[in-house]
Amino acid sequence: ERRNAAMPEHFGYGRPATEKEIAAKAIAIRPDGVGLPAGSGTVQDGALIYAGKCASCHGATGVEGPYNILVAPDTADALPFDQAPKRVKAIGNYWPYATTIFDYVRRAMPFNAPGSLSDNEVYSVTAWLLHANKLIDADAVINAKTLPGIVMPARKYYVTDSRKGGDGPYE
Amino acid sequence: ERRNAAMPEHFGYGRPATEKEIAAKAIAIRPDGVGLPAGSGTVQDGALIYAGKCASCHGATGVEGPYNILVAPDTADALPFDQAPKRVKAIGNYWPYATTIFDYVRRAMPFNAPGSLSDNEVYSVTAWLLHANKLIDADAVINAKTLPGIVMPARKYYVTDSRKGGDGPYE
Amino acid sequence: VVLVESSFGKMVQTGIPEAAVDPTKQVGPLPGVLGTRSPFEHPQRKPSLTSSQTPLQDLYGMITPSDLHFERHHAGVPAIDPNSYELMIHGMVDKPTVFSLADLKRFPSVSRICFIECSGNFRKPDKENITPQDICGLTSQSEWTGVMLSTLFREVGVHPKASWFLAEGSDAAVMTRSIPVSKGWEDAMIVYAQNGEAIRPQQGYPARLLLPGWEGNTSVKWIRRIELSDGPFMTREETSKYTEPVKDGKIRQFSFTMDARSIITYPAYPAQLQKGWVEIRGLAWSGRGKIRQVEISTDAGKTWNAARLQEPVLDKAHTYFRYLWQWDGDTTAIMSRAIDETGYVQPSLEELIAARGIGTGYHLNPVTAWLIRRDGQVVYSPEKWK
Amino acid sequence: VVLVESSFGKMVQTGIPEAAVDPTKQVGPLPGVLGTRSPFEHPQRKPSLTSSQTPLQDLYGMITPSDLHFERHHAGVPAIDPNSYELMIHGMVDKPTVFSLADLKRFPSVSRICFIECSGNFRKPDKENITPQDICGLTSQSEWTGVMLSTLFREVGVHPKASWFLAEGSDAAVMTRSIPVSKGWEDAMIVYAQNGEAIRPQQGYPARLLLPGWEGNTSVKWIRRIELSDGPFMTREETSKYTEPVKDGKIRQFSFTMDARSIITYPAYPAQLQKGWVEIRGLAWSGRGKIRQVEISTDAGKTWNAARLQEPVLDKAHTYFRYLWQWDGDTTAIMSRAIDETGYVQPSLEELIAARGIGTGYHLNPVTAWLIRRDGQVVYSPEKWK
Ligand code: HEC
Ligand code: HEC
Ligand SMILES: [Ca+2]
Ligand SMILES: [Ca+2]
Ligand SMILES: [Ca+2]
Ligand SMILES: [Ca+2]
Ligand SMILES: [Ca+2]
Ligand SMILES: [Ca+2]
Ligand SMILES: [Co+2]
Ligand SMILES: [Co+2]
Repeated sequence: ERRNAAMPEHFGYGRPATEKEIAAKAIAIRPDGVGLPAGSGTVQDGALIYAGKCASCHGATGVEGPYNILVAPDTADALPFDQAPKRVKAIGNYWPYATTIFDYVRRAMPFNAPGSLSDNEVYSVTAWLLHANKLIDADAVINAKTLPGIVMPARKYYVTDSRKGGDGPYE
Repeated sequence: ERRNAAMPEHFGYGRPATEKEIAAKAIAIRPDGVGLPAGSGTVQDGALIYAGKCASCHGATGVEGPYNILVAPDTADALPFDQAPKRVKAIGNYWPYATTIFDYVRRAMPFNAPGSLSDNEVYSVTAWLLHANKLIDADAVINAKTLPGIVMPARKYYVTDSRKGGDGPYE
Repeated sequence: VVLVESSFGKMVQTGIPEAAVDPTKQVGPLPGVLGTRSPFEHPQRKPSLTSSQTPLQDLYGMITPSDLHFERHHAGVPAIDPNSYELMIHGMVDKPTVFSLADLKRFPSVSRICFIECSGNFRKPDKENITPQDICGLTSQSEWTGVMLSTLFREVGVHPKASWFLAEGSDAAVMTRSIPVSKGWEDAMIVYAQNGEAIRPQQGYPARLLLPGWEGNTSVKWIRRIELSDGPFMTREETSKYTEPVKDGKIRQFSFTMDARSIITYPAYPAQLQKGWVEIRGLAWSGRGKIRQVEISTDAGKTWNAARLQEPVLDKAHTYFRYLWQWDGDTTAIMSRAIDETGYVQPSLEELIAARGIGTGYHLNPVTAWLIRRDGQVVYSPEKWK
Repeated sequence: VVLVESSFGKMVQTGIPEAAVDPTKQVGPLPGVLGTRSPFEHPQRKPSLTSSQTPLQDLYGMITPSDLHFERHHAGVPAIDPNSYELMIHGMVDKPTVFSLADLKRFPSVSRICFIECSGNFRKPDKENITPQDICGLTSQSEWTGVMLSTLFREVGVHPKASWFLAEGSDAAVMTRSIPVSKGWEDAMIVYAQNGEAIRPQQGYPARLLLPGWEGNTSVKWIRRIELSDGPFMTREETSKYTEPVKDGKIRQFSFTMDARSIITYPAYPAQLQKGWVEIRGLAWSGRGKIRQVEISTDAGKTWNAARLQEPVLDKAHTYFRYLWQWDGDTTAIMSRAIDETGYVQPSLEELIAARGIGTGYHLNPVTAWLIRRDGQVVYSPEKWK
């Protein structure tokens, strides 16, 4: 696949991407924190932003809706998800990486004004969400260093798909 | 093809067609005249109908247009069609059967009021068109008996397609 | 995610606005009942008073979007109520029968992808600025679904001696064609669906005859009646029209099959070429079966090389071909020729005229050449019509 | 025939009127630039705030009309100007490159017919009056045309150690998925055409990723960026969503492949059956390759018989099946199960729950049963969800 005898090695279409435009567009954040920008945020600042820009859709404490429930701390006594069809899945009990919060909120939230928050604001609501999910203390500071270090309770449950063809069983 | 083992002989869908509805809908006319209705028409009557209902589209004498030229008597000295791309093709020099005129006009003409002529009117414009193409006399009467008997000059040129696949020639 | 109607619901819109400055910062229209075209795309057929041509140069692949399928009819598109629609089959049959649309849909069904082409699909203007659409836009391809005519023939009990049938439309020309019964047993269909949905009115709603590989006019649209007989009816569309002068002053009738043909759709007028690698693309088809090979010449016909054919290569179907070529910037002419599974090789116009005479008409399927100028302009290379 | 604009020209109309009393007596609209639907046909998708389902029970054959292709997106349909559109490929590559839409179209192209299905394509309401559209209308099929991603990978020089790539859309969610590079080399495409014409905005205009056989969300629409990397990015759509609880409290990630599935689309709710011969019809598909067989039971699962498959049976494609059956008027349940070329047999919901637990989510592909009542009413037979 890497060679194709029927084709020239290169067609020469397109133009080189400059370092600058790559830096501007390559906003993805990896679980190891690569991609996280400078800046930082706190739970306190996050509380204000959340109340002003998020609570109308996700509820005052993150559990009221009307849209996705964002807060559900992990509890040792809960039924495992495979036995509990109605169990709420949220950051505290289902998300495997904390970096995903920053990445997703910066891309897509608030739903009605995506891309409108500064990096510091995103760090702050991320901090608030982590705190509300009982994952960090009220005085924690969230930044490129601290965010990837947060161990998410659900991480240990994740397994990679091993389904295959053939005549079952149907895992 | 007439049998198909994978299917029942009959599905039983549909309803029987009655004699009456067949008679009402089966308006096609064969070159031997089968299908021609009762009634008759004359060149004189046809001239009036033609002038009133056809000439605006086909021209006062059938050659002026703006739509299809209907009149082009066969002439012995004309170049054969295969050598004369611009030669007008019309009833007198190109149509193989006279019955087609009745069948087509009754179905489709006048273009803006198809199906509006009585059978006698169709016989009459057919008579006029045949006369204009020098195929019948001015006093001829056209009806189910006389129409199929008219020998059309072009009839003798018609051959049935014999093209085949393979590598040519490209007849 | 439970989404309910609320302030969020107010964002529901229909239609896509012309581009936002930054689409990543503006929530777009939410899901709707019907998709739409981009406001930047305006594919259109080219209509005359008698037909409308498919924009072949704007299309990709083998399916023609239904609203871009070519049109050709003789008295406009009839308005038919599917609830009162009926198909009558009678004549040399045991049980003359009337089928409703619902009846037709109950029978065992078949789907097939095949082209339809008007046998008058050839334009030869003596000018350069014409497109594939202008030259041969009277061919299109759909996935058709319906009942095999053989199934209906068995149902009504067609007499062994019936040799022809008349197919009659319910348009304002009540258009008719005579068809050999053998084609009815072979692969004819009564189809009621096109590309997944009900046939479009322009293509015969609610049901049409489909004769794969045969000249389009024989696939009678809006079909209302089939009369089994022992001879052809010699209707206007098989005598005055759809016949062609051939050698020795003869006139050829019942020329049903569409000969193999191909057309390069890219690069073609009005494309503007850049030096370097070019993928030559186009369509090839044959009324006699599958396309076996398409050959490309990039040196005005001196040498020919095989193009790649896009799978699946289907029976009597538009087959997309591609050929990778490096244009060095010199003036040249490019052309394609189709070869079908019978070995038929798409001829030049010269060969066709030599075989049939200069006055011939329908069924012209010559190789088409596109001239590439030094400046990259691609124009039609007019046929020498002599 | 020379037809010029004149009194005749005045007859040109657009759109087809509701049925004339006798269509043979009234000249209809002449050819136009775009075809239309019959005013008697109103196929519609079923929209919610997050998706819109294809009306499977109203369709025939394997092509989904583009405006009936299902929709699923996370921040609406973005409005993108094709002239400013760009796709950037960077990360672990030799030559980070930006391609315009015109650049993408210049590369060697490929067309393929395949399905796309949302991995959330399963509804289990506990009621009878639901249609195939309701149950699994989040799957549709098109002929897609574009460039193989492998061609672009070669062009930019993907590093041998790159193992994953991020695909990023330019919608308002800037939606991202991590994809193994092996799929990129295998059969991934960047497609810009759908059923012959430009992709519709709802399906990713002007270009999307296409990963044949994989859950729809991975075929990132409106694609603007591909970043080659040595690991997955763990985006929201591959962690919070598109993962499913499985046995022993585990959560399954990167469940890409769509398992084999089928659905009877006729007779299905809201069809009303008549005694006698019935053609059972439906669709089967598998993300692992071709459909090998579809089996039908007309006795509530006691016995199974092979249905006919409509040719061509394509790789990772909706395959239409048909099965002739004589209904004697008794109450019964009919069902279909797909078997793909790997031998995978479409399971029951019971088997799925037994294997994964009752709390599982995406990738539910159980056999669906339709109950036929004595009076011919056909209703959904609700799954026992336990
Ligand atoms: C106008 C309504 C609205 C506002 C305001 C809003 N959200 Fe959301 N949010 C949504 C919707 C709708 C979704 C689900 C989107 C989807 O499924 O693709 C969502 C999803 C999320 C998710 C992912 C939930 C999951 O389970 O995967 C997070 C995290 C989130 N929002 C955080 C925020 C934050 C932080 C803010 C404010 C800065 C915010 N939202 C403001 C509507 C809103
Ligand atoms: C409003 C215009 C109009 C009127 C009025 C009209 N025609 Fe026509 N006629 C046409 C057109 C247009 C065609 C070509 C239709 C086609 O090609 O399918 C045609 C075709 C014909 C043809 C076939 C010509 C050929 O070469 O195949 C005949 C015969 C004919 N008309 C006879 C008549 C007669 C007789 C009348 C009056 C009773 C009539 N027409 C009135 C427009 C008209
Ligand atoms: Ca097994
Ligand atoms: Ca030979
Ligand atoms: Ca004509
Ligand atoms: Ca040269
Ligand atoms: Ca979602
Ligand atoms: Ca029974
Ligand atoms: Co012909
Ligand atoms: Co999955």
